[in-house]
Amino acid sequence: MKKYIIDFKVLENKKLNDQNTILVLQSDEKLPEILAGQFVEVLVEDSPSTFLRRPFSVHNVDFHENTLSLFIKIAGIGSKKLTNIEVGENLNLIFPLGNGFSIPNEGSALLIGGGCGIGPLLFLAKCLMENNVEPHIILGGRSKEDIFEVHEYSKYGTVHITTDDGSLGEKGFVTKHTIIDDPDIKFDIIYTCGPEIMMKAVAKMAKSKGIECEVSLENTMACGIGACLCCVTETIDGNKCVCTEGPVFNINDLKWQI
Amino acid sequence: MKKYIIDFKVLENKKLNDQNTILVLQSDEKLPEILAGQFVEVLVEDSPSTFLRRPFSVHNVDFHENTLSLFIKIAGIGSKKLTNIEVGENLNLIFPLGNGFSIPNEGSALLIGGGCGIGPLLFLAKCLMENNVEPHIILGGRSKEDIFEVHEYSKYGTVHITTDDGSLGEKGFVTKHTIIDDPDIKFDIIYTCGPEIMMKAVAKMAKSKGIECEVSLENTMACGIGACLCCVTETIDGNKCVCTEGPVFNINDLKWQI
Amino acid sequence: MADLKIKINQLEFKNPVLTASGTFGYGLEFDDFFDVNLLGGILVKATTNAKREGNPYPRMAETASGMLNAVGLQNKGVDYFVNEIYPLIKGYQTNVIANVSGSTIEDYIVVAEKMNELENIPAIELNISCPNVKQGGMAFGTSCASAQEVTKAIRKVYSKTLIVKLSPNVTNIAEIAKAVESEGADSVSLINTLLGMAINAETRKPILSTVTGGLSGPAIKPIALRMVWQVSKAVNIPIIGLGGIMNATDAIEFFLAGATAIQIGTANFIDPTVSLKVVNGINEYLDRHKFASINDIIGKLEVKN
Amino acid sequence: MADLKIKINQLEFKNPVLTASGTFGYGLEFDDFFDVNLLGGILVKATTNAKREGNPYPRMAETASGMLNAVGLQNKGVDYFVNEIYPLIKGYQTNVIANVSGSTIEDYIVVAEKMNELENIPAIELNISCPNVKQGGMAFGTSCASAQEVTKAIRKVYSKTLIVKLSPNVTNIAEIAKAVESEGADSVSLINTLLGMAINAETRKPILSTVTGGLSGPAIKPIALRMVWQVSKAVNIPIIGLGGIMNATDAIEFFLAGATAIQIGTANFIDPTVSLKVVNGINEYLDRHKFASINDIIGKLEVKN
Ligand SMILES: Cc1cc2nc3c(=O)[nH]c(=O)nc-3n(C[C@H](O)[C@H](O)[C@H](O)COP(=O)(O)OP(=O)(O)OC[C@H]3O[C@@H](n4cnc5c(N)ncnc54)[C@H](O)[C@@H]3O)c2cc1C
Ligand SMILES: Cc1cc2nc3c(=O)[nH]c(=O)nc-3n(C[C@H](O)[C@H](O)[C@H](O)COP(=O)(O)OP(=O)(O)OC[C@H]3O[C@@H](n4cnc5c(N)ncnc54)[C@H](O)[C@@H]3O)c2cc1C
Ligand SMILES: Cc1cc2nc3c(=O)[nH]c(=O)nc-3n(C[C@H](O)[C@H](O)[C@H](O)COP(=O)(O)O)c2cc1C
Ligand SMILES: Cc1cc2nc3c(=O)[nH]c(=O)nc-3n(C[C@H](O)[C@H](O)[C@H](O)COP(=O)(O)O)c2cc1C
Ligand code: FES
Ligand code: FES
Repeated sequence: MKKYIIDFKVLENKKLNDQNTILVLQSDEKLPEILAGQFVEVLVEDSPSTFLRRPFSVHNVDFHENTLSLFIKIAGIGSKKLTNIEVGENLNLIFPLGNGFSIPNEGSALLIGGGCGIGPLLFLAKCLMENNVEPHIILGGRSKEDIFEVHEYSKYGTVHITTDDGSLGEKGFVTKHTIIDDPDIKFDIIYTCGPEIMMKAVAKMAKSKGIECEVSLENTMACGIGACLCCVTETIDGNKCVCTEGPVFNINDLKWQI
Repeated sequence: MKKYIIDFKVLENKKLNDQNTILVLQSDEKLPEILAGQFVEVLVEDSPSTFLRRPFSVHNVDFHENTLSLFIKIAGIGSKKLTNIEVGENLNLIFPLGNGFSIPNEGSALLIGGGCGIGPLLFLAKCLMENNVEPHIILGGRSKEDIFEVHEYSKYGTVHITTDDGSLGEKGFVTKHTIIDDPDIKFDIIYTCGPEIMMKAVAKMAKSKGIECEVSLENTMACGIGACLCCVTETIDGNKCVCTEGPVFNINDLKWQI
Repeated sequence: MADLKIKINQLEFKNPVLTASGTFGYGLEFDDFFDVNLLGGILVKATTNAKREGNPYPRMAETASGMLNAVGLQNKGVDYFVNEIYPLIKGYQTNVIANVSGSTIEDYIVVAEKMNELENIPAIELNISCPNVKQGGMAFGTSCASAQEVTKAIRKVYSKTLIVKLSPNVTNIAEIAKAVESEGADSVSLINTLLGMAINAETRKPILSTVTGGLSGPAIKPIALRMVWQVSKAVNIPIIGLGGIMNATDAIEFFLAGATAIQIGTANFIDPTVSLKVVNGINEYLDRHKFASINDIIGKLEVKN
Repeated sequence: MADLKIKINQLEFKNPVLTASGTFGYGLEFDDFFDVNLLGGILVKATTNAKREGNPYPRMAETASGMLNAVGLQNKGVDYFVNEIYPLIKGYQTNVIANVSGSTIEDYIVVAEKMNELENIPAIELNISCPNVKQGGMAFGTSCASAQEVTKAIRKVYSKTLIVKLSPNVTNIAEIAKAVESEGADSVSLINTLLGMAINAETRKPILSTVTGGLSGPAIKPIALRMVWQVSKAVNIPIIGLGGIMNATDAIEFFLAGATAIQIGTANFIDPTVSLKVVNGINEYLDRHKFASINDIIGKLEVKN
C-alpha cells in the first residue's frame, strides 16, 4: 500500500483522564485506504528527547470527514506532549504503515484489548461489522478507571468488560470472561492487543481452543517503513520487521512459548 | 551582588513587529536590586537547538510590581521561541548578571542605541533620571520601522532619532546627529549599545571629544556567571569575561582600534 | 540553478547527496515518497557473504539528539542480493552503491567479487567500521595495518570505484585514511557510528540486546565534521562526509570542511523526503551566494592562520 | 535516607556527586545558589604552571544537545592559585580537588608538587586529555606510553589521591586506563570532551577561533557510558564517570555501568543547582528501590551472557 506523509490538523483532543487521550486528526486531502491494525508515525516536534517519530495504531477513521483518530496513553515525553497538543495545531504523520488484521467474510470474532491495546480494536470492530462479521469485544483493565469509550465500541459490536478488582464487568482476567466459554457462540477468530503478558495468555487460550489468533505487537521503531531493521521480532521464518511484516502477526508464526 | 534563579510569569507579550517583542515578566517574590546594564539568562525549554540559556539585557524594571521586561529581537531559534511565548507561561531566569553602567551624580548623559541595543537603554535612562542626570537618547535604525517605544524613552529623557533612509528623525548615522555637536549641551558621559560597528563609531566620536564612554558588549555565553570562561573579550589587562567583568566596559579598557 | 555534479574517481554523480547504508533500505522503501532517481546516489544496506540474522531485539535506543542501533548487518547474503534484490534496483537512474561487510578478509573478497560483476553497481563502499558485530567489522577499521590489509585485498579483486568507510572510534582517523589511500582506495566515507551505550536505570539493564551499539544523528555531527576536516588535510582522494546531517545547512558545512559528497542517514527516519530537500537546499544556497558550482565550496572553509 | 558515602583510595566523599573541572569555576561562583558543601566534591578549574591567557574569542559553539568549547586552560598559574585562590576555597567542607594541566611533563610536576603542599586539597585530577591546547594536553592522553610516563612522573612527587582524567579521543580507552593504573593512579575519571568542530555555513568560517574544540553535554552521554563500562571491566581502581549527566537518572546509569562517583559539567551552566538535585535524586532512587547504599548499585548492570 502506498504510504503518505501528510500534515493533519488536530480537530479534537478528548482527554479521557490524566493518562489517556483520543486525538481526532483531520486531513485537507482525501484519506487513502487504511486497514484496521495499521499504524502511523507521528512527528513530535521541538523536543530534544523525542528525536524520532512515535508509532501509534489507527484508532478510528472516518473517510467522509477525512479524520483519523489515535488513542494515546502516556508512556514518556513524546506521548505526554501529544496528550497536551491543542486543537488547531498540526501533526505530521507517515501512514498507513504495516499490515492489518485479516478480516474474514462471515462468522463471529472475539476482540480482546487491555490498556492502550484497545487502540486498534475500535477500527477493527467497525471493519468487521462492515464485513458482516459479528464482533464481541472484551475490554480489560485493573479497575473501572481503565475502561474507556464503551459506547463507541458498542456501536460496532457487543462489549464485555473485565476488571481485576471487579469494579466494572466481570472480576478477573480477560481470558476468563464467561463469553469465551459461552456454548452459544463459536468464534472464528480472536484478535488481541495489549500488554505482552496478556496477549500471550490470550494466544494460549486461543490455541487450546483451536481458534485462529492474531496479535498486534509493539517494538522500538526508528523508521516505521522497513528501512532500518531496528524493529525485528523472532518468527518461525527468522527475524521479521514489526513495522512492515507486522505489527499484526498470526500467533502460529511467532516463536512464543505458549 | 547576589544572583537568583527565579520563575517569572509572562505578564505581557508586546509584539512590536514580526522581529521584535517586549516581554514583561512578573515575579511572585520581591525583586532584588538590579542595575541598569545588567542582564538575565533565560531558559528556553523543550528545544534541541537551544540547549544553553540565552542572555538578554534588562530592558526595564518595576520594583513595585515586581516586573522585569526584556526587549527581544529574533536572531535564531531561541529568541524566536521567546517572542512567541504566551501570557501566563513561566520563564526561568538567572539574574541579575554582570556589572552595570556607571551612574554619575549629576550632569547630562548621551545614550546611543541601535537595533536590539536599545534594550538596556530604557532602564539606564530611568536610573539616570532618578539620579538627577539628564539623559539624551539617540535611537538609530535603518528606517522608521526600526524605531520603537519612543514614548517610553521620552518618559525619562529627550529622544532623538536617526534613520539611514531619513524616514524618521535625522537622516544618517547616530554619530552624526546634530545634538552631539550642540554647543548648548555638555555631555559628561556617553553610553552605547548596538551593533559592534556602531559602538566603535560612537567610541571613536567620544574619544575625539574627550568624553567618557561605556559600551555594552555581547558575546557567546555558556553560563553567564563566570564559571566557563567562554565569553572573554580582550582588554588592556588581558582576557576578561563579558558576563562577570562586563557586559559594560569603559572603552579605555578595551583593545579596540579606534 | 547551480551545477551540482561531482565526480569520485571516474564516477559521475548528478549531485553530491547520497543516502547512507542501513538507513535507506534498498531505496525501494522510499519510492512512495519521492523519486529517488533525483539523488546523487543510494548506498544500499550492508551485504555479507553468508546470510545474517543480525542481533536479537531490542536493537534501538533513542538518545539526546541521536539514536543507538545494534542491527548487526542483518541481510540475506550476497547471492540473495544478486538474484533477488539486484533485479529490483538495477533500473534506478542513479548510482546504486553496495555496502560490503564481512567478518574475515575472505568474506569481503567474495562479496566484492560478486559485486564487481553487477553492471549497474558502479561502486562499493567497504564497511570496515561496523561496531555491531562480534567479529571483524569495526576491528578492521581501527588499525592502519588491518585497514590496509583489507583494502589491498579488495583492490585486487574489485576494479570499479572503491570507497572505504572509516570508523570514528579511533585515535587518529587521518592515519587510517592515508593507509587505505595508499592501497588504492578511490575515496573514503566517514563517519560510521560511534560506539555508545544506553541503560535503563529503572530495570538496571542495558537497553540494547548487545549492550553497546552505534550512535548516529545530530549528536555526532561536530565529531564527524572535525574528522572530515582532519582527513581532508591528509589525503588527496575525495571524501564523502556523513554523520548527523539533517538539512542543507549541515550538508554545506561538510562541503566546506572538505567533503566532495555527503550521505544522509538517520535523518531519513524522521523525514523520508529529507535527502531531496537537501539537494534543493544546496542548490538554493549556491545560487544565493552566487557560486556557479558545488565544487566552488568544497574545502573552502576560511581559516585564519 | 540511603548511605551515599563512597571512598576513592583513602579519601572519603560524603556523596558521589562532584562537579567537573572548568564548569564550576572555583565553586565560589555557585555560592549564591546553594551550599556547595553539600556536594561530594568540587573539581576546580585547570591550573597550569605558568599563567595562560587561553584561546582567542570565540570560544563556544552550541550544537545539538551539546556544546563545543575552546577555552584553552585560561588560568593565572599555580602560584596565583596557591596565594590568591586557595585561601578563598580552603574553608570548603567538601573535597576540593585541583585539576592539573600542562604542556610538558615538567610543567605537570611543578604544579603537582605545589598542590601536594596544600593541606585542604586532598587530591588532584591529572588532565591529560584537554583537546584545546596546541601542545601537550590531549597528546599525553592518547597513547599508553605517554599516559604512563606522565602518571609515573607525578606519582613520584604527589603523595595524596591521584586521579587521572582520560581522553575519549582514542581507539582503546581501556588500555590507557590500565596503563595509568599500572603506574599508580588511584582512580581514573572519564570522559573529557570529544574533539569536534562547528562551522558557520553563511560566513564559511569556523565558529571557534581554534577551529576545533571539545564537545560536551548530553550528546556525548552514550559514548561516555560505554567507555565507563569498558574501563570498569579493565581496571580495579575506582572510576569517576562523567559526560552529559543532566539529572539523577543519568547519574544512576553511570553507577550501574561501573562508576564509583560522577561529575557534572555542562549541566551546571543550564541549572547552577543541578548537582544538588542530583544528590537528592540519587537518594530518592536508592530509597525507592530499597538499596541501603550507593555501593549496592555500582557496577550492577544486569547483562545477559
Ligand atoms: C506499532 C505500534 C503501535 C502502537 N500503538 C499505540 C497506541 O495506539 N497507543 C499508545 O498509547 N501507544 C501505542 N504504541 C506505543 C507508543 O509508540 C509508545 O508508547 C510511544 O512511542 C512512547 O513514546 P514516549 O516519547 O512517550 O516515551 P519514551 O519516553 O520514549 O519511552 C517511554 C517508554 O516507552 C518505551 N517506548 C519508547 N518508544 C517506543 C516504541 N517506539 N515502541 C514501543 N515502546 C516504546 C520506552 O522503552 C520506554 O520504556 C504503539 C507502538 C507500536 C510500535
Ligand atoms: C549580555 C548580553 C545581552 C544581550 N541582550 C540582548 C537584548 O536585550 N535583546 C536581544 O534581542 N538580544 C540580546 N542579546 C543577544 C541574544 O543573547 C542573542 O540574540 C540570542 O542569544 C540568540 O539566541 P537564538 O537562539 O535566537 O539564536 P541562535 O540560533 O542560537 O543564533 C543566532 C545568531 O545569534 C548568535 N548568538 C547565539 N547565541 C548568542 C549569545 N549568547 N550571544 C551573542 N550572540 C549569540 C549566533 O552566533 C548566531 O549568529 C544579548 C547578548 C548578550 C551576551
Ligand atoms: C539503523 C542503522 C543501520 C546502519 N547500518 C549500516 C550498515 O549496514 N553499513 C554501514 O556502513 N553503516 C550503517 N549505518 C551507519 C550509517 O550509514 C551512518 O554511517 C551513520 O548512521 C552516521 O550517519 P547519520 O548520523 O547521518 O545517521 C547504520 C546506521 C543506522 C542508524
Ligand atoms: C567550558 C568547559 C571548560 C572545561 N575545562 C576543563 C578543564 O579545565 N579541565 C578539564 O579536565 N576538563 C575541562 N572540561 C571538561 C569537563 O570537565 C568534562 O570532562 C566534559 O565537559 C564532559 O562532561 P559534561 O558533558 O558533563 O560537561 C571543560 C568543559 C567545558 C564545557
Ligand atoms: S522501524 Fe525501521 S525497519 Fe521497522
Ligand atoms: S559565559 Fe561562562 S564565564 Fe561568561
